[in-house]
Amino acid sequence: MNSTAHHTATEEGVSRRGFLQIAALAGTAAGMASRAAYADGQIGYWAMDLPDDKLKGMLRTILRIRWHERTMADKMLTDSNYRGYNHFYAGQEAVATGVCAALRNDGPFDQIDVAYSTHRPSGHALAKGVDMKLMQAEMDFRATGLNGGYAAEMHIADPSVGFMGADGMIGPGHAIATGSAFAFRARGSDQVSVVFGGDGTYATPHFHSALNNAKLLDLPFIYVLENNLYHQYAHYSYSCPHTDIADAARAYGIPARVVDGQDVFQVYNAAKEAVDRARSGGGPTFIEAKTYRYYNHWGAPGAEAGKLGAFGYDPLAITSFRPEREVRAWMQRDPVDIARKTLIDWGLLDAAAADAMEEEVKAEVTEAFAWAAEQPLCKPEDGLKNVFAEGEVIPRQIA
Amino acid sequence: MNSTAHHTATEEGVSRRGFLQIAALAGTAAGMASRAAYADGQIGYWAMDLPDDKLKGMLRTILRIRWHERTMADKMLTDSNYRGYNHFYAGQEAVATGVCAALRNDGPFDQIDVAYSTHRPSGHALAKGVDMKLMQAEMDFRATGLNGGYAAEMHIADPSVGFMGADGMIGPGHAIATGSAFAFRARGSDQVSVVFGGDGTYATPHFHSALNNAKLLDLPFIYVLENNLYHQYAHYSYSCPHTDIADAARAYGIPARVVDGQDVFQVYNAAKEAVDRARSGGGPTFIEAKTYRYYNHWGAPGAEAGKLGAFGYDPLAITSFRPEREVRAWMQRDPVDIARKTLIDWGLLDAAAADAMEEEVKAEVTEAFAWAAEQPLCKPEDGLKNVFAEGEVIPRQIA
Amino acid sequence: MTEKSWMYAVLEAVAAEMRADPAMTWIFELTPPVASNPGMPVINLETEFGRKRVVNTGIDENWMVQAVIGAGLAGSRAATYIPYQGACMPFQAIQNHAGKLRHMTGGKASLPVVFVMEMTGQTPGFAGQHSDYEIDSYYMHIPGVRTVIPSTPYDAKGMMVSALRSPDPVVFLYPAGLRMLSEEVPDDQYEVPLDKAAVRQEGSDLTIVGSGGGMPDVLKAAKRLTDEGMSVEVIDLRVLKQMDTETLVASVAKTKRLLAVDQSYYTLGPAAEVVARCAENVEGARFKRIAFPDAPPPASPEMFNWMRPDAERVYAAAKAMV
Amino acid sequence: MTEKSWMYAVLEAVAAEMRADPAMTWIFELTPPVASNPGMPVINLETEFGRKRVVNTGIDENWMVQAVIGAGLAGSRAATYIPYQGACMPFQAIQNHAGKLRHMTGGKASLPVVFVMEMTGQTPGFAGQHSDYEIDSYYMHIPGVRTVIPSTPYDAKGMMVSALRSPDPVVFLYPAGLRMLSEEVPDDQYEVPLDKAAVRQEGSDLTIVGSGGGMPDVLKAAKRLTDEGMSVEVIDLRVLKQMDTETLVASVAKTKRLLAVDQSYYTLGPAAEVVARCAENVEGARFKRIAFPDAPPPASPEMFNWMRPDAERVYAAAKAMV
Ligand SMILES: Cc1ncc(C[n+]2csc(CCOP(=O)(O)OP(=O)(O)O)c2C)c(N)n1
Ligand SMILES: Cc1ncc(C[n+]2csc(CCOP(=O)(O)OP(=O)(O)O)c2C)c(N)n1
Ligand SMILES: [Mg+2]
Ligand SMILES: [Mg+2]
Repeated sequence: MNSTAHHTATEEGVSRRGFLQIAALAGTAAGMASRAAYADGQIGYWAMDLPDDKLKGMLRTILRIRWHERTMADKMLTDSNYRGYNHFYAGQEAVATGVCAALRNDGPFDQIDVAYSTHRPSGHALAKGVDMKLMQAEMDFRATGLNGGYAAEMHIADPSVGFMGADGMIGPGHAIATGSAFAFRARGSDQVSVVFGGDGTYATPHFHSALNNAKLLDLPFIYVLENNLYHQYAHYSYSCPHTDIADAARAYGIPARVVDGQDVFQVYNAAKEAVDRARSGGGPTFIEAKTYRYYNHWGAPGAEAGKLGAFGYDPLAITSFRPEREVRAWMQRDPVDIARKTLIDWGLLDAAAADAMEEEVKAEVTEAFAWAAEQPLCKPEDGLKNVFAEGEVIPRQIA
Repeated sequence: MNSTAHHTATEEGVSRRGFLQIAALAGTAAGMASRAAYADGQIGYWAMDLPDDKLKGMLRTILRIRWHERTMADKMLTDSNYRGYNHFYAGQEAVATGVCAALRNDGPFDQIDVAYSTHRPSGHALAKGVDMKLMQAEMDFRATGLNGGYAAEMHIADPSVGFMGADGMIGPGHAIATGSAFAFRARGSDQVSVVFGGDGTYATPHFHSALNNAKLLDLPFIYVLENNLYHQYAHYSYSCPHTDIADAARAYGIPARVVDGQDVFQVYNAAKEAVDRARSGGGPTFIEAKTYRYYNHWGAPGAEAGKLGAFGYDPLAITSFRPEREVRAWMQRDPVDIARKTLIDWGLLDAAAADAMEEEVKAEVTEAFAWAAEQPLCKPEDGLKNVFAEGEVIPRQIA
Repeated sequence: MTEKSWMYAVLEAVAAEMRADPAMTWIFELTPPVASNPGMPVINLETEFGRKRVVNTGIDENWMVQAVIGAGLAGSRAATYIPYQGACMPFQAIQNHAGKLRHMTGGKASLPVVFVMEMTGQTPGFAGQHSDYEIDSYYMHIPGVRTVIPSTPYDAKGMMVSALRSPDPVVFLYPAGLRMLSEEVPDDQYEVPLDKAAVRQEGSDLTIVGSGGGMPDVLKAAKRLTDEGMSVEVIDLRVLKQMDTETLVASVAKTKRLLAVDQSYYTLGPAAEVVARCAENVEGARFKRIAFPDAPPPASPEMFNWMRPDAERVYAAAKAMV
Repeated sequence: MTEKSWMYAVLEAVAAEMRADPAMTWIFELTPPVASNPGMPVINLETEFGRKRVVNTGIDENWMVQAVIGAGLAGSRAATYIPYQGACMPFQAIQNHAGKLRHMTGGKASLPVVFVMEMTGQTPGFAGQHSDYEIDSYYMHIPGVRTVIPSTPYDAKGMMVSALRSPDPVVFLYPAGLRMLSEEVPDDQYEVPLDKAAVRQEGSDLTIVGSGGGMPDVLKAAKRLTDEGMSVEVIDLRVLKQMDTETLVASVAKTKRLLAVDQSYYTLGPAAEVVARCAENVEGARFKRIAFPDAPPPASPEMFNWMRPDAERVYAAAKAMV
């Protein structure tokens, strides 16, 4: 079965399940899928039933995030005029992609699902549907950026696609996200509120508040905990007595799943189940995705232009570095490779088509960076705007 | 076996276990003990082994708390000169008494165990060894009171007996108490830090902080949760998804027990186990004592002079009142009765001796109130002291 | 038009807004949104709007405020009533989130929410944590929230209507010491602006500025001074952020004497800002503050009452200036 | 005596106190207590004192502060280092517990503890929550804590020694923008008082008052003004609570002109208190404040840098006054 034939099949509406029966005959269906993909026996394998364009769209999203990351790293390492900074998401792309693929990302604001992000937002933003050019201009502090240059990386927000914003603080976002879920339930909407958070969020007092109130009020709320093993420079065992943080959520009576965060389809399956539950009034869900980031906590120390990942020395870590072998071991189970190989296995595309998609994505990213770099800088006085909905505050720095 | 004979036996050092063998022969040992006393099969019945004076001391403590409560209620209801207020503890006496009986309550400050209390502190204070006269003078805002009139009920503190203080806030005390436990462990002391808290503390963010850090650092910390079913005017099911709040603690891997909070000996058994664990470096324990308060949340509304308990109308409750039948049902399992009957069953004293003890206690309480009422009022200007260890602040209210 | 208490007037405003907007929510903890007033229907938001919209939570003020922020971001108007004991628990959420989100997102986030923050009744006897009057200062330095402190039932209702209709987050301070005040308050909805101080009495010898729970004492002192022939101008700040400099400066430019009164602690109470703004803008005037000393409120009524800048203290301070 | 950085000087003070007192503890989160300085041994509290005394916790600044309070109450000296991102998380614990416990217990509670509160480096680009400079105000209104803000490595070490030896809780503000400053700092322990401002330069035409992260800009402007012939008196507040009124008033009584500079937001920044105290005590003087406007710090360097009251702004403001 070649990719062209398959493409046609999809357009004709052959379901994924139908396709899989054919693929299974060829004996390759599950061959290259990730080790843990079927680990959790109770979970439905919903991804199987998705239309081809949706499945290919997931790979494309992963690639878009990945190449945005890599281009940004290269810019930071080679272009001294480039001013943006970043908390890199590379390595975790499958989590944002799988979760957002299960959400309603367009339509009127009072009907779409909302997602709250963290200090590491670019992957979540792109997966939720934020425009890459506008986002990149914002990261580069431009007046025409997504948020007019007020936000930069740590506060980018685009409510029009339900991307409620990055947040530089660890903890509050989770409680705030339950507030949106509370509003949905109060106004009888079937919208769902999702929050992304790291393993570092477990220790915050807000963890308890978010889960307890979500459970008590049966809120349409999904807590996606991306356990990338480290909060800043400390392993999560410094702050959490659980091996699976999901166990902490189960204690509240909240259904929880641990998934392979490197496999976008496994993430999607768990998210789909959670979204279905939330929409139908079944209350909150907790998803712990085991994953890993390829770069250091912040910026590009230890990285090399043109190469993926960062190893060893990070001046901010001071005394504690992640073992290089650990980073390399995780890079063996790369979310790009896993998604790509699975789709090739499933016959949705062949290597050539996958390569072509990647080239398209690279071109798009290059263009976004170029566009952003041409955008105008901010006007100093505009800093006095947007404090309140109307008017400006007084420039008190001036005598 | 009459009480005089028994008294002699104790002075001669006959152990409780030894005595119980005799009592068991008489077929009455466990007859009148509370229903749930032996419910938790794993728990050692440590109270059996205590010397007589210690066991009788527990009854005396319960009676001292109870008569302090009743006298205070009567004062509030009948004496218009009386200015003290109170969050009544009546009904819960066995909890404070049983826990503190397992603690080290005298000695140098760097060797005694510490207990942190709540907005409902008088029972904890008396059980920990605070002087009743000084406490009562403080509650009556006297210059010679325990805390010089600065504290009144909600902030009484006497570190010299390890009573670290009442606290008017719900939540922080628990985290602060873990800090003392942290200090003990850091300095290699075998002291133990105990916090009392209500069911209302479960929902606070501090609940998570206290338990998580106590577990992570294996602190000598005991969380005594007095589940009296209500936080102010709301049933605990409004704020907690668990039937047994102890389940929440178990989720952290912290050993937890649910005990009958009306039976002082059962409380003692759980506390003794927890203290032994903490002293030997075994980390924290959580004890949930199911109990009930006989008065309304605050002050004496609904109470009648000379009668125990308050029923029905409480102006502060506005719309939600505890069912009178619920109050009366709990009063059937009174901690005074249970302790008294158990000791009589065990042959430590007879009804006459128990009555005599109660009369002694009443006299002591009456005297404490009388002494307090004669104490001098505070000097206004003293309000400017004790802000810092040295000096006074400036009286800014005066032009 | 009926004489109404502070709380009745405020809940009347809230109930009318909730009737008009089925998405609006209210979160409370120990203070049920219930009020009654002679001759008027009992207001009970919980029974009128149901438990999906009006929620009674556990003791977690930080969650209450954050839930309201999340509801606002999702497009629902929302409000919460924080009891005074918990008034600083959600401080960070208001300081770092509510107040900054609009600006940080370049105007993309909107927060049509109200945080009703109870302040203690300053009841003598309750001591340190239950008689303090300090949160006006903390919530006044935060940019991006409108911090208001009405001191009369009329203003309270009108400012609550304005606050609920405002796209900006409002910290609505409620000095519980005013709970017994009542006055004529219209039954219909009306707005009182969120950026104007009120001149309560005009005069030319001295300007006295107060706010919130301190106003009754200020007015009492002003009456006595006026009766004795002094011409006193009395200003009720009403709004702490953004403070109405114009009204203050115009008054002090006229009287050349400013007495600023705080119930909050002296250091960096609102009166510091009042004096500083006037001192920057009016030359040759005299300035004086009285406030609660920089000490927690002690339990003993003897100590506590002596420390309050009450009508007697205001009177004495004014006499010393004129 | 060696040239030392701010952090090296401070950790040197801490390490010496911990060597002398085996009960003393240190709690940190993401900032390991490690510092190096050319020609000096590396200081690493964690390896030197072990993980029972020096603890690396999860992201829960509220717990960190409360744990230190509990350690202090139990008789152990204790300190914690709170990163700027979490600087308002433990606000309530300091406001309602640390600051009040001694007074509320009539002197029975003692808190020999230090909260090192990092303030942002005001790095342009980090925006709202990571470039703000506002906590000086919040922690200044609280009674019962000594809130200090040293602006030089020498003062930082000496005030840390005093803070650790003080029976009062100390909020020790660390403006991270000063991390690159270095100067000669004695190797031995010495104390700098916790209640005195520092006159950095004497003069008679104008008093400029600044603090913390704003001092380098104030000094730079003062140098330029001095070079141009103006006689400028420069005061570094150093202590926010209790503020050293005497030094301020003596200076303004002499110069009759006060320029108070805040990096904090204008409304109720420390400069409001500086102006108010001087206005109450000095007649016929002129007063001016400059500060960060009442807006969160925007990300764009163009906007942010324009909004900072930097040396250029201080210079211009001074020129406008004299
Ligand atoms: C309240 C608070 N404290 C500290 C920080 C500093 N900080 C930024 S990111 C981070 C680690 C977060 O770890 P995690 O949640 O696991 O997310 P990850 O960085 O691994 O994606 C910390 C401590 C913060 N942003 N907010
Ligand atoms: C942070 C905070 N919020 C609210 C209050 C008001 N308050 C005082 S006692 C109380 C109820 C406490 O309930 P619980 O912990 O069950 O103790 P109980 O009164 O039943 O002994 C509340 C809400 C408070 N003291 N602190
Ligand atoms: Mg992480
Ligand atoms: Mg209770």
